[in-house]
Amino acid sequence: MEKRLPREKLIEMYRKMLRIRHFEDRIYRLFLSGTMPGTIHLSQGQEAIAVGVCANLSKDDIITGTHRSHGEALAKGVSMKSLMAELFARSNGCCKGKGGSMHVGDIDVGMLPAIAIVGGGIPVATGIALAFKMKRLDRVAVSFFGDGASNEGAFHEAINMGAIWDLPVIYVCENNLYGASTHVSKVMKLKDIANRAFSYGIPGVVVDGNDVVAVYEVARKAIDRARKGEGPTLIECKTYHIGGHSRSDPRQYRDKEEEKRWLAKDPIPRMKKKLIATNILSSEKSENIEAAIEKEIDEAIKFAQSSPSPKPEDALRDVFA
Amino acid sequence: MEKRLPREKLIEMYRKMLRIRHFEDRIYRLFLSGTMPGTIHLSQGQEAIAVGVCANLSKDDIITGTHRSHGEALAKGVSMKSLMAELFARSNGCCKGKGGSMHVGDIDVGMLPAIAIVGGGIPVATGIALAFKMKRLDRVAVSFFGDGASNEGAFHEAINMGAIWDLPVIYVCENNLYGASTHVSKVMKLKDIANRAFSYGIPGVVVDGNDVVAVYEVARKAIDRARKGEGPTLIECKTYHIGGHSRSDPRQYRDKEEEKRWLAKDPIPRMKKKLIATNILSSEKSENIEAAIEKEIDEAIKFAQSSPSPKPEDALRDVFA
Amino acid sequence: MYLLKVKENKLRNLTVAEALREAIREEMRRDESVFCIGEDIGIKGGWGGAFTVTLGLSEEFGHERILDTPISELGIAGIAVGAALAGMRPIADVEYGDFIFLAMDQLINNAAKLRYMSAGKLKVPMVMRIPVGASGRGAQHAQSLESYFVHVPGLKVVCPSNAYDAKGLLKTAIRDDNPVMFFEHKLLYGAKGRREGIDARGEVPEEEYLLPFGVAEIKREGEDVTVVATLRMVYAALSAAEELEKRGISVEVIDPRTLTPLDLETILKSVHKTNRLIIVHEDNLTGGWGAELATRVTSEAFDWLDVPVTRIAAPDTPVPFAPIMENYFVPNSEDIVRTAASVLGKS
Amino acid sequence: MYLLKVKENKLRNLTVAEALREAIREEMRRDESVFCIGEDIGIKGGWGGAFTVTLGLSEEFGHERILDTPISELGIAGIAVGAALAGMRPIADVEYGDFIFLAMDQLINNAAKLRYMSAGKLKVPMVMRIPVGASGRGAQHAQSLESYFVHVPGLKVVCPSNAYDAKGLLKTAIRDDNPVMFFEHKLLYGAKGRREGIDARGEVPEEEYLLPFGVAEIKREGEDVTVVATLRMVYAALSAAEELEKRGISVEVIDPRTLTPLDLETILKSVHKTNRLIIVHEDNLTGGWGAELATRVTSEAFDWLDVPVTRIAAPDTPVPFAPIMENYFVPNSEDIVRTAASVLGKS
Ligand SMILES: Cc1ncc(C[n+]2csc(CCOP(=O)(O)OP(=O)(O)O)c2C)c(N)n1
Ligand SMILES: Cc1ncc(C[n+]2csc(CCOP(=O)(O)OP(=O)(O)O)c2C)c(N)n1
Ligand SMILES: [Mg+2]
Ligand SMILES: [Mg+2]
Repeated sequence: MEKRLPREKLIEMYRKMLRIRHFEDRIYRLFLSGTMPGTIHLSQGQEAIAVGVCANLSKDDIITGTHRSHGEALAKGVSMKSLMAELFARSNGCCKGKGGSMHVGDIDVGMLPAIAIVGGGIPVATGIALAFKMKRLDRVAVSFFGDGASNEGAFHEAINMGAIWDLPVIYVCENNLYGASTHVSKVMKLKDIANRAFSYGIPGVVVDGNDVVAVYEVARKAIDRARKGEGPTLIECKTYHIGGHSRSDPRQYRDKEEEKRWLAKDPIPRMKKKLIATNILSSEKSENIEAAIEKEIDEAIKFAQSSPSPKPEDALRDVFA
Repeated sequence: MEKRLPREKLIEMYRKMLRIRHFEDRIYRLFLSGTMPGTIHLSQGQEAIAVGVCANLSKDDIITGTHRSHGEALAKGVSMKSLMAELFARSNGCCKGKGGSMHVGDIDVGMLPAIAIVGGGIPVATGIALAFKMKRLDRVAVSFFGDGASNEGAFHEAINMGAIWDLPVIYVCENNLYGASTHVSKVMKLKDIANRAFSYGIPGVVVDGNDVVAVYEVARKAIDRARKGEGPTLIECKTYHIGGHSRSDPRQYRDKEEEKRWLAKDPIPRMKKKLIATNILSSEKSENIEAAIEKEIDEAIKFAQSSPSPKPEDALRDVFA
Repeated sequence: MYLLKVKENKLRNLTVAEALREAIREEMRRDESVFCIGEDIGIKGGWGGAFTVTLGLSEEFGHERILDTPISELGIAGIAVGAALAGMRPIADVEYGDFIFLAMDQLINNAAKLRYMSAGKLKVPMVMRIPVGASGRGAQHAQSLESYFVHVPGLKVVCPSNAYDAKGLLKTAIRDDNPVMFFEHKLLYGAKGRREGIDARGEVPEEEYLLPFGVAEIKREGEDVTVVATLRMVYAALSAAEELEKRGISVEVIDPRTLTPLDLETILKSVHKTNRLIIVHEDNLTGGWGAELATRVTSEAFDWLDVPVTRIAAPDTPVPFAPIMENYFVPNSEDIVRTAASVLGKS
Repeated sequence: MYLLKVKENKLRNLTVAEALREAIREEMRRDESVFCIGEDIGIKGGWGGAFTVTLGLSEEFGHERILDTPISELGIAGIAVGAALAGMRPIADVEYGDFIFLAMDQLINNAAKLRYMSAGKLKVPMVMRIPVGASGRGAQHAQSLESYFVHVPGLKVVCPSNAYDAKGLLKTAIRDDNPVMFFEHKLLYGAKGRREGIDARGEVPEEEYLLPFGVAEIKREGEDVTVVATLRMVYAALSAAEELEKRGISVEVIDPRTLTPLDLETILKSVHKTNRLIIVHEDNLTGGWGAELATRVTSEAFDWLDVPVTRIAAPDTPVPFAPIMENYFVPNSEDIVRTAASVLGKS
């Protein structure tokens, strides 16, 4: 498959995954050191999904995220500086400090403030797609959500509505095997969430969520289909979140064998290995990429930390238009 | 199939359907004449479902109904007098006039006051089944609901939970092709709602909802299965409501061909014909049955109309236990 | 644009349902981004929603803009939020207000907050039409719900009591850039069903007009006591005022028309004159919007009030089915007459 | 059974989370029909719910009675209603209160109404545990929600502010035959996370005790002004009282502990003495329960009040993320000090 994609695209997807990884590694440390307020949910291990899907989108397409959306935000084009400033609760954060880690987003690049009510973004993305269709715009909406979200009523109602109206919306389920501490096998009997698509009469596809090219390809097809007016697709990306649910999660509820198996599938080393094996990436180039990312992160942190805080009374603004 | 069932059972099921039909025919007239307050949703044409399912249940099993549950109430054993008195808003109605047509029920015979929020009874029935399981009781809960209800989030969440815990609950979808004025084909892409069972890893069965024996058999299997601890079944009964949605519905949204096709399948004449053809029912016996039903209805109306109204201040009672 | 007084326009007598329909039709003609979404609103041969408001509109605007949905209230609300965010102006509805509880998450966590969470980058111009009030259908088709929404920052709350207000306020709601909860009382639609309805018809000009939010209407001037009421209760207040006049008590009746924003000024001015305030709503007493209004008025007009602000509201029970109990449950003009007399020491 | 004063019992210092856990454990041992249902509450190696309250309970009671669910709030609430109707006593929870909006239909249309609709034949003995309050997590994990439920006939509303009350009230809630909404403030659990929490620990006797609903506690006696506060605001009120004492102002602080039923009597008695009332809640101002209390007190104590009842509450906005804004949003002791001084004409 990789062969069909230009080298630059492959390297770019690799770089974008790595950028998310380093970004999250760093904020995790900032968070643990107490420098960063609030709570965080990291997506290490799931970067291939955000990157593979968003590589098919333009700024005008709109995505909805969840409590775990730093990766989607970076992949969709939210500037790292404004993202970092948001996490630091600064007034030039992407939500001016009103959002925080669970609500990152910037409509200027096509991402709503992430919706942290599990499943809550699915109807909203469906409504966005409805607007696109009514306005005859060649745009798609993408809703990212987890395995756990697929047990919410919102999932059922919204996908059914997206389906009956053939809306240009893609439902991307990041099945990382857990909703918080709860293993997916405890809370649903079917093996592939993608098969829930059947209830709505739309295609459901399972893809290796740790293979960015596979995700890219599957998303591309679904998005093409949606743009052609043929309606939504439910894509289930099988993946794993390396760091667990949130903050400093000791992950004692996880089976160690399972963890090991999945860590071996980490999408980033996997992609790197492939790129090197196919001579697309040299180790020099690889180091340059890492260095550039580190530099960008340093700068973003510097930017954020030197940014002003909102004024207390700013709390009163932005309620009504 | 019929052969396996004793003649008395067959006649009894026929009688019960007829009783519901005559009851509803009569209250419809009372309603139109302005004698009866409120609004009504009739189930003419769907009697085979209530009767076929409830014929498998004992008083200790519990059902939840909907806005359209006179039939279920009679089938489950709510006394016709108390039902009639409820519709007449009298103080000896099954809900003492607090419920009305959309909330008929009597827990003493195993029926909750019907829940008129579409889909709202499905989680409640599931919870009742959970209680039965936890208490190790050999009882089942049955939730009746419409095709329209299967698009509600409540359907999705509750059936999934019933499934993962193997609860003794039967989900009976009465697919009468319409949710209010909306044809089922406009609001879902899949043909058989029973197939939504797949999303939850439980069996889904389609049955001719206008054939009381077929309903009886399918329900029996599902209920046996549930009692054995093997979990829920989703039963979709294909049917049609002769009189349309509510009150005096001109039914202009219905296709005349469709109507004709379905009226020909009316479960009551159909059963009668079979019973007569197989010599189970004589026309004399048939007339006796009708006469007895008419008498029962007359008495129920007399009872209701001569019953006292609640006192206005009774409105203040029964809020807290 | 706002037309507060009707002058030389041609007037027609419309029901509330007709007035609402006209508002929707005009706004849909004016602005392509306006559309309706809800259950049974546009089905051919259907009813135009539970209360005929959208009847016939799908013939003019097609089924894409009068969009029939599955029975999925959370979905409807969430889709309206999304469509609004992406530049449309949805008018969503629930058939009976009681079903709105299924959509609360989308309305409160998303519609009301997304602008704030985005620090002002987004707007959510949607209208949610919510029929309320007891009408002989039992506990799950009867509630008054305004008070829940008055408590939600980021939502506007509108309660028209007659055809003229209904049209003018709905047009304003549709053009508003914020989520507007638009409450309609079932007995005021003017549908011709049995046992239904008060005559809330009214003169509606042919010329286009809009009514601003936050402007109360003094329905009747008076000197002795102020009665603030909304929706169906406006009629109870007006007939109580007539009765009280016979007894020599002069009542000022005010319909705030919108609860968020609230025209406190007009109410305070009236209380300054009458020194007595009675608030009437069909919503349950405890925690109802009457408490908020009473508290604000008391806080601003403490020294003018001769007696504490009195509330008349439905008791703290679900809505009973039997008409005899329902009538007892819903406040009526006799309750107001009695209370007014007692407030004036004349009972 | 109710143990209002602790006498010679052995006392332990427990956090609110520990006290709640103990209440659940005792009731589950006592009564087989009591069980817990919620997300992540019993998973082996997990956290015992979002705030550790059920930690370790599945080891004693097994996974059938500490029942982990899918992420399905409507389902959880509806199943709790059904189980309660069929003779169980579920303790359901949502991880953060904000998610309760997904379950509103089941709570308001079913839990609160089924007894009424059945004319008293049914009862719905369930507890819904609802963590509330701002704690640095942004708009969708922060709301205070008590006021919505105070408005629902048929629901009881409980708001414990410390470990002793939390245990005694939860036990009463579990034994109550009605649906009880049990609000817990996130910053009071006493979890040891960073930047978290006020010390709401307290002496909890070893001997079993229950606290009755509808009995307020006078947390501190005073003469000049009464402050009524719940949950986290009790601490703000107490520290304001200390500060005000230094300025010669004597404050009576009352924690109603339950909002439905409400101990109006204790509050009225206090106002009779102080002639001034300040109500403090973290819930948004407009339409908050403070308005109801203010209206009731004003109506009963109109002649004793020297100044109108004053409310201190969160402003009418969603909850902002940035700590600097969140701190501004949440009422604090300085707000109370300032208001009390002004109410007494000493500002
Ligand atoms: C409606 C709702 N219920 C519960 C939560 C608490 N919660 C936050 S994340 C989470 C797990 C979500 O699981 P999943 O959808 O699989 O996403 P993941 O965290 O695995 O990315 C839960 C239960 C929530 N935020 N919203
Ligand atoms: C949550 C909710 N939404 C809408 C309604 C209004 N309503 C009453 S019956 C009905 C149609 C229900 O369709 P279906 O579930 O197929 O049952 P049927 O009426 O066909 O028996 C609707 C939309 C309702 N009662 N509850
Ligand atoms: Mg997950
Ligand atoms: Mg139907």
